Order: sequence, then structure tokens, then C-alpha cells
Amino acid sequence: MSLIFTIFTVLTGCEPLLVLDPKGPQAQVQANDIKTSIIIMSFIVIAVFTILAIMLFKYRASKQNKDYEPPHIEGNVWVETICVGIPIIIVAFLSFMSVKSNYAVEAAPNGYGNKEPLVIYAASSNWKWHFSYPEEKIETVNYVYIPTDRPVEFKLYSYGPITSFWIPQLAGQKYAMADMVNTLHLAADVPGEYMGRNANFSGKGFAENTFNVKAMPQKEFDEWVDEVKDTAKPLTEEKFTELLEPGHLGQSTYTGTHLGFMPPPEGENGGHNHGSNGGDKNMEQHQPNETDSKTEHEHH
Amino acid sequence: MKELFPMKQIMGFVFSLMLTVVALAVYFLNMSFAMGMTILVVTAFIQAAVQLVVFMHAGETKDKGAIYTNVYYGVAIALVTIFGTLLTMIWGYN
Amino acid sequence: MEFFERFAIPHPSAPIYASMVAIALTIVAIIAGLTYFKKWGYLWREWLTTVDHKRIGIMYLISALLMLFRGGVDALMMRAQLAVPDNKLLDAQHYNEVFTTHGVVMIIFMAMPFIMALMNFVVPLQIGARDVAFPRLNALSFWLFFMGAMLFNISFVVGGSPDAGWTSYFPLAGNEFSTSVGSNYYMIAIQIAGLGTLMTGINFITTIFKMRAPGMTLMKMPMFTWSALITNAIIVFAFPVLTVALAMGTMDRLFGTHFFTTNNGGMDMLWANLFWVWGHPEVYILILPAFGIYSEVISTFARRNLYGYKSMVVSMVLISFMSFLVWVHHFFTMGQGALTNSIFSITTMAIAVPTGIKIFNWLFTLYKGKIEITTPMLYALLFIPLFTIGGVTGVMLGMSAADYQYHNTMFLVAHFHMVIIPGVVFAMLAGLTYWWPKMFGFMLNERLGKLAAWVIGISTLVAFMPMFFSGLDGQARRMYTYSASTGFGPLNMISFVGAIGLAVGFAIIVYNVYYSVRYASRDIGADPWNARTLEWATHSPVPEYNFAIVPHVKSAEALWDAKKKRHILFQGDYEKIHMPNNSGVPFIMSSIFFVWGFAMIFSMWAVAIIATIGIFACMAHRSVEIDHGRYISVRKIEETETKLRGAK
Amino acid sequence: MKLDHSLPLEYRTEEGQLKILGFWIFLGAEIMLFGTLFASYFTLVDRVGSGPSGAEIFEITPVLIETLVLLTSSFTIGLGIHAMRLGRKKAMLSFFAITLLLGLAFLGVEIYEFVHYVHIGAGLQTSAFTAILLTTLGTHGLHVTFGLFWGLFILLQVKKRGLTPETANKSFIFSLYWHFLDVVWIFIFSFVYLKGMM
Repeated sequence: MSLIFTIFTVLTGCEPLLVLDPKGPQAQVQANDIKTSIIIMSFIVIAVFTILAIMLFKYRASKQNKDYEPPHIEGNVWVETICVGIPIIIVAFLSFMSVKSNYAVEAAPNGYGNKEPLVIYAASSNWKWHFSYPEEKIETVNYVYIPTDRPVEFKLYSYGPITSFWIPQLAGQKYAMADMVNTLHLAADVPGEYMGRNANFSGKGFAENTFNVKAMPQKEFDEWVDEVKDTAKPLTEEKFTELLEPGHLGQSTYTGTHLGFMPPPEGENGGHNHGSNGGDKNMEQHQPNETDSKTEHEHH
Repeated sequence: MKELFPMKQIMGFVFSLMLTVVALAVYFLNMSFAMGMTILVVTAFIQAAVQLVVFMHAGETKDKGAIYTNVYYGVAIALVTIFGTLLTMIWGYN
Repeated sequence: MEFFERFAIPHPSAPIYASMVAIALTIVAIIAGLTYFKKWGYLWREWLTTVDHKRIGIMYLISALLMLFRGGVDALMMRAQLAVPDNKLLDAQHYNEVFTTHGVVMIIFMAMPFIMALMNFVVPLQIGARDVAFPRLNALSFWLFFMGAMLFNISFVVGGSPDAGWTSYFPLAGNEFSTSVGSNYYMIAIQIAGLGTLMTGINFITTIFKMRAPGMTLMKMPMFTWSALITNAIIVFAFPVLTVALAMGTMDRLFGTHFFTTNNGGMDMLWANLFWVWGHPEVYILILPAFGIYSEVISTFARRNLYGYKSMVVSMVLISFMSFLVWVHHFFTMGQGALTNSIFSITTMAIAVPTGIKIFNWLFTLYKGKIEITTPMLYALLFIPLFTIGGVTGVMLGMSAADYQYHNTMFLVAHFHMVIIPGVVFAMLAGLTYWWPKMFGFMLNERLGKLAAWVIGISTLVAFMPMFFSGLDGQARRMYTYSASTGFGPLNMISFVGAIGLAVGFAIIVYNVYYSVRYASRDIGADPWNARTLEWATHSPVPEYNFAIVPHVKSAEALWDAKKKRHILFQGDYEKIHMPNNSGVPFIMSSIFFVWGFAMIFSMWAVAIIATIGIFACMAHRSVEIDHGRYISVRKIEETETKLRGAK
Repeated sequence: MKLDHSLPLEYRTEEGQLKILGFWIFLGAEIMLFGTLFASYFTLVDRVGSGPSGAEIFEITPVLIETLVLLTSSFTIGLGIHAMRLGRKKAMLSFFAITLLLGLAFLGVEIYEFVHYVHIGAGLQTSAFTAILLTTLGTHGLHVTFGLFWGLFILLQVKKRGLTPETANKSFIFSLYWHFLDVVWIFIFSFVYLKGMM
């Protein structure tokens, strides 16, 4: 197993595999889980391969006496207890690890707990990503800038099919859906550019449904925000409706966000558990300046 | 002559009418959600058991093991599906 | 003209037109051939109306192999498209249709009938029964499956194929984002085939519970029969979920309801939930009969009894229940929170324990054996290591936090192919080779068979191992193309080579069938493998009544003990045998179902209503019909037995 | 054909026993079918979109009538099977006929209820809640409708052919089906209506 592993790592061009080259605490938790489980699983694979090899080597018909009659063996309590016991111990250990990691990836990144998180709404439409910064009051399409050393909360939802928001080097994926908002916690330790994409099949333009992530120090980030505010055009409702049209777009930047005129499906606008508001109605409701107060009653 | 009279069936019918009346209490009386659901769960499952044993003769042949296993298994998996679905579709998000 | 426009293909291309012509020519050729050789009567009497479990099994087998070819071509097209970056062989729409049909065809119309084929042929023989409990229902099951499969397969020449993936997630598969009739085909065709499967489930549970030979208690059943019993129990409780989900999806698409839409309270997540409540048990429906086959094959060719029979049974019962407790691991990333994910993460990994028991039991069955490597055994021995790789990666996927990184990637694709191909496909090929002499009275060539097994085994590794790595490198599944800068190119090229290898392997099997039909010896006796269970105690090929005298059984390895301990299987004299009559109703009723399905897909309500009435008319006919079957006389049995013994 | 005279008529042939067990297993599948419908119902019950909620449209009177009618029909078919086992063909036929009439009455009230729902703006296409409500009730209603035709066919067969192992077997299986529909209704009554009106 590890031999095959090396061969393939060489084949992929010596670059470490994205998922195993984490640049943030959440992806780090996941990469650790993956590496640990690969090691444990390699032992099982090696054990099975070894037993199989020994059996085939020793008990081939060609190695046996012609009159040899294999015995009747019902089973052995001790052997079977071991064969149940060891897997149970392994599964128990992995379960423990899994549960711990679950709570880690579903909370603010480890070590960043005391810092104020940056909230970014990430909405997908066929086949684009719209990033809204409610506090900074700016919006981008198909790219997102984040500060390093600060927790980021992505609020995910979709104008269309289920999509999955994924930045392999920063955090695992989570679904973006039409009638509810999901929260993905992450943080970037190192400045750099990262690949992000929709991982869940969403139709014709799925393959190109990607976005760029750039992590930079807080100071640079603030400069970028100021620059956008100075130079970018405002995002009007007509413009946003135009952006939602199915198709691919390049990257673009706007001042203001769509959250005012098209509130995300959360809180009282959510379809989830709050049946009285359908998605269609959401799109017609005009509720400006509510985004800040709304972050309080979200689903976690 | 004794078996001519369908005692078992009549008892079953009266019992199921009584259970229906008890269940109706949740409509006519004011009570908490938990209390109401408890009453409904209890009465519904007893009613189902009455039908199964009294009217459907589930236990009368040597296949009763298979029949009861089948019913219990079906009910168990149906409950797993219902509560699992509620857990993943609703409760998990609160 | 407007009426006919809806049947047009929304995205036509040269290969599709070529397929249309090929399909038309094949149909003409079949009709002409049957007429010229005057075989219509033979076809009707011996096959279309048959209720014999052995013939139904063979018809399932032929359908499964045809569908394997169809799904295999889809797979080759996909791997060819992805072999190099920025390939233009298929466009996005075609690629989407191809992977959707590949998934549906392989799971529902290839693996399922393959299992049904072997269960139908083998189970009644293994328990010493004359037929299944409800022979006519069995025929109906087959024809419903067959018509469902045909309905699904005409989608690519009439109206367009489904393109929302085999999981067909809403709202992508709903009216809002999928305007062709493709997803209607998905909903209706699988519904029809699923009804057939559900009936099979009921039929086989009853058969196994009530029709075992005298002396065969539950704990003396051969392992394949045990696996069939458990599988059918899962079918009975899992398929109704699919029925409901598909019905709700159909209503959304045809009647404008809001179950899974994005407005008026619709909930897209519920489809995913219901789909996988069925979908995960479905995985075990596929894998358990495969485990049964491996148990038979390994114990036969290790020349030893199966190690840990009881723990094998217990682990299967556990798996059958646990398979209903893990479905959420298919969408850990949906946002249901750490607690829910933790619960299902633990149940998912726990199911690896009973599966592990089975692997170790097979390994210990080899212990102190006298291992003979025949083609079926070679598949079993290749299965153990390859399936272990697939299985342990499954445990890795069960760790929900890590799953956030595996989900929707090629890692997942690699995992389930490494489970399904060694687990199910190898088992089917092993079972096919193993029971082939019982079905057709001659053996497949061993040299060609082993060559094919090696080619398929190695190609599986070559095709799917690279995907683990491209997945961890960020390649999402279902992408029709990728740019060179991603660096996925070399890995996908290796996969393509593996896919070609698999195609070569299957071609060798086809050639092997041809070669063996022509040259193999017909003088093989009833028990060419020196096997252990009851099906080998009757003649090859099997007479219509299976056993002239009902066998009396004392152990799980009835034939072996008859050979070694001189147990007497067949006591007493011939008696007249009661057999069911053939019936055309299953075929006719299923054909009406086909018309009904087609009418529903294209919203032709008048036709659909007439077809519905037709279906109920068939049921009414069945209700009032008097049919007590027929008897085979003692003289006829004697004649048949003498003839078959003479052939030895 | 083997006849075992120690058993009730419907179990006397081997084929009859197979059919009864097979039908029980079919009922296992039906439990799961309705279980799935209930799972979907509970998931979608609060998702009323712009339409009404259950509390707004449910009325106790028709529901009570339906419940009593169906419970009574379950009782009468039980009496029918009791009569059949005593070999009283006439009594059995009357009880079966009463059962079917009660079934028809149930269906009549249910159709009235459906028409009423559509009339007050709770149609199939209104919201996820109305869709799953009408689907769950409708699935049960279709089962009852199917049962009426099936029961009628069996009634006619018993009348024409008398009580034979076959007809007794068919009647017994039909009674299982009918009781099962009653059980399903009890759950609909409790967890759709009463819970909705609580």
C-alpha cells in the first residue's frame, strides 16, 4: 500500500496532493484524520495480504499429498473473538477520532476562537459563485479574498441546484442549497492562492464551476476593501438578476451586496423549519439593512 | 355452541373503540404536546397490536415466528427511517 | 407534427443516429430471423410464457450481460473523454448523460439482474425444491424488470437520456433545471423494474422459508441460500422507500407538486435522504449474494467446509439490519451538524466489523485446505485483496470530518468501484463460471477463463487506484473535462488504460463462451467441480422438475456428506410431480406496463389510462382464473431419468 | 393435492400456506411503504409555503366518521372470517358485503374531504405540506379502492364456487389486507389528524 502510494505520488509530479497539503487549521484536522486512518488501514491490508499469501503458499493442492483429506473445522471461539475484537478496537479508536474531528470542523477554527470572524456569504448560481461581504459592503463574483490569521465563516446557499463549496487546502466541503444557509468555518494560516470549486454535480457547466481564493494579511485585505469601494461599480438589483442568468462569467467586483434586496434563506426568510416563506417569496421581499442583525439567529 | 359466538372479535372491537375515545382526548382536552404525543403513540400501537392478534390471527400457525419477525423487523426499520429522517432533515439543524 | 416533436432527441449527434439505425436494423433482423426459421411459436411456448425458475434465471442472465455491455461502453466513453486534459470527444451534455446511464444501468439493470439470475437458477436447486413459491409471480418479476430496462434504454433514441446523475438529485432533476423527458425515464423505468424486484423479494423469502427439502433446517442451509434469504429481506424493506421516493419525484415532474422543488415549501434534501434510505441497503443487496457465492466457491475449491458457518450467518443478519442505519454517510456535508454526523459515522464504521469477520472466515477456510485454483476460485482469491482495499477506504470515508474532503471526489468513485467490481462483478463472473455447467451442460474453457480473470483483476487495480490519488488532489467526480494545469492528466491516462484492460478482459469472456459452445466436452456428469451442495446432486442440464425424488438432507453440505459419509439423499420411489402451467399473462401484463410507462413519460394521459385499465384487467383475470397446474406422470419421469443418466 | 384436515380451510393446501406467508411478507413491505410516507409527512408537515397548515384545514367530523366506519368494517370482516371458519357461507357473504359497503362509505367521505380541501385552496400543487398530506391519504385511499374491487371479485367467487380451500384462502388473505388498511388508518388518524389538531 505505501509502496503504491509512493509510486503515485511520484507520478503526480512530486507536488503533494492538495488535500494532504493543508494551509489552515480545519484542513489540517482533516489531513491528520486521513493520514492516521491510511496508516491504520495499511496494517489491516498488510495483515490480510500476509495471511492470504501464507494460506496460498502452504495449502495449495500441488503441495499436498494426493490422498490428503482436509479436516472438518467448525470454527474456534478464540480465533473468532480476536477477529471481532481487533476490528472493534480499531473502529472504536477511529470513532473517537471521528467524533472529535466532527466537533472541531463544525466550530470556529482551533486557536482562533477569540478573534472576531469575518462573515462572507457565498451563493452559487448556475454556474458561478457570488461572494458578499456584509460588513465591508462589497461583493465579488468567482473569486474571494480573505485575511490570514482570522477565522472566516462562509454562509452557503444556492440559487439553483445543490452545490458543494470546497477549498481543498483550507477546509472540506459543505452543501449550498436553495432553502437554507449552511455555515462553513475555516481559516488560512499562510498567504497564498488556493483552488476552490463546486464539488457537487449541478448540470452542464459544472466542470468549470470554480473560483479563486486569495489569502493575505489583514492589512492588505483592508487595503483591497478600500480599493474596491473606491473603484467598483455598485451592485443593483437588475445587475444581480443579470448575473444569475445561467452561464459562465469571469471575475468581477461590486460595491454593495445583494443581501439587501435578495435576502438569503435564513432566519425568517428560511424555508427550513419555517414553512411560511417559500423561496419564490424571498426573492420578492425587500428587506434592506437587516443582514447584521440576522446573523444572530442562524442555523449551526 | 360456544365457538359460534365471536367473543374474541367483539372484545377486540370494543377495545379498539375505547382506544379511539382515549386518543380523542388529545383533541378535546387541553394538554401539552409531549403528553398528547405519548397518548397517541400508546393508543395507536395498542390498536395495531389488537388488530394483529385478534383479527389477523398472526400467531395461529407454525409460521408465526416468520410472521412476527417480519412485522417487528418492518416496524423497527420503519421507525429507524422516520426518526433518522427527522434527525437529519430537521433536528440536526437546530 | 407537433405531436412527434417531443420524441426527438434534444442533443442529437452522429453516434446517436448510428445507434438508432443499428437498433432498427437489429429489430428487423430479429423479426425476420424468427419468421424465417419459424421460431415464433418456440419463443412464445418455451421462453416468453415460461414459469420455470431455471429459464427465468437464464433470461435474467442474458439481460444482465447485454446491460453489462451497454454500461461498459458508457464507461469506456467516460474514461476516453477524461484520458487527456481539455478533451473534445464528448461535450458536457453527452458526458452527463453517459455517466448517468452508466450508473443506473450498472446498478439497477446489470448487477441486480445478475444476482437475480444466479438466485433464480441456484436457490431452488440448493434447497431441493421443484420451483419457487410463486412461479408465475416470478415470471412477472422478470418481465417487469425487463420492460423497465428496455424503457430506460430507449431513452437515448427517443426523447433524450436522463442527465442528473444516477442519484438524480433534485432540484437538478426537477422541472426547474431539467426540461427534457430524461428524468421522467429515470423515475418511471426504475419504478417498473423496482416493482419486479420487490415481488422477487417476497417470492424468495417465502420459497426459502417454506420449501426447503426435509431435514434442511435454517442452520443447514448452504451459505448462498442464506445470503439470498437476507438479501431478499433487505429488498422487501428497502424497495418500498424507492417506490415512494420515485412516486414523489414523478409527481413533481408530471403533476407540478412541490415535494423537492425550491419553492412553496419543497425540500430538495428530502429526495437525497429517501434515495439513500433505499440506496445504502441496495449496496448490501448487491454485495451479500456475492459473499454467498464466494463462500460456496472458496469452500468447494479449498476442499473444506466453510470456516465459522455460524458467525457467517450472524454477521449477515447484523449487516442486514445495520445497512438501514448508515444512509446519512452519503451526505455528511449537508449541514446536519456534528451530533448527527457522529452518530452515523459510528454506525458506518461499525458495519465494517461483521464484514471483516467474513473476510477472516474465508481466509481460515483456506487453512489446512487443499486449494485448487480454478477460474471461480481465482476470482475469489483476487477478490479478497482488492475488496480489502475497497473496504478499508470505506472505513476512511466513514470518518465524517475527513469525508468533507473525500465527498464528491474521485476518491469516492475509486472506493465504490473497488468495492463493487471485486465484490459484485468478480462474484458474478465466478458464479457464472461455477454454475455454467449446471445451466448449460458443458464447462467454460479454464485457460481462457483464468486469463480473463487475471486481465480483469489487474485492470481493476490499474483503472481505479489512480482515482484515489486524483481525488485527494482535488479532482471532483462528474467533471467532463479539466485543464492541463490541474495535473490530473497522467493519472486519468492510467485509468483509461485500465478501462481498456477491463474491456479486453470481458472480450476474452465473450470469446470463451463462443469457444466453449463450439469445442467443450458435453460429457461432464452432474458434478464436474466435485462440489458440496445439493444443486450438484441432480443432472446437468437440470430436468424441469429439478429432482425426480425430493432429497432428504442431514447437513449444510448435503452432497459432500452423501459422497463421503454415505448419506442417502434420494429415498423412495418416483411419484407423480405437480408442476405449474405456463402463462402468457406476466409477459402481456409487463408489456402493458411498458406502454403505460412510455405514456407517462410523454404525458399521454389517454394512453396511460387505457394501459392502467389493461393492467387491472390482467389482475382481475388472475383473480378469477382457475389453474391447478399439471402433473408429470411416473412413466414420463422414468423416461427422462433414463435418458439423462444415459447421457453421462 | 394434499389436504390437511386439522387446519382451517384456508391453510389446507401447501399452496394456500405459501400464499398466506407471502402475503404477510408483502405486508412487511407495506409497513415500510407507509413508514416512508410518514417520514416524509413529518418532515414536510410545517413546510406550508403560502398555503394553509393542517390545523387550518382539518375538521373532526368527517375524520371521526371515517375512523368509525373503517373500524367497524374491520370488525365485520373479522366476523366474516369467523363465519367462514364455521363453514357458514351465507353469513360470511353478508359480513363481507357489509364490509365492502362500509369501505365504500369510507371512500365517499374521503372523496368529499378531498374535494373540500381542493375547494378551500389546499390542492396537490399548493405546497409541500398539502402534497404529502394528499399523497399519504391518497395512497391509503387507493389501497381501499383497490380493496373494494378485489373484495367484490372474491365475494362473487365464493358465491359461485362455494367455500373451497382456494376461495377460503383468497378470502382470508383479503381480510389480512383489510385489517392492515385499518391499522394504517389508525396511524393516519392519530399522527396526521389528531396531532395536527392538537
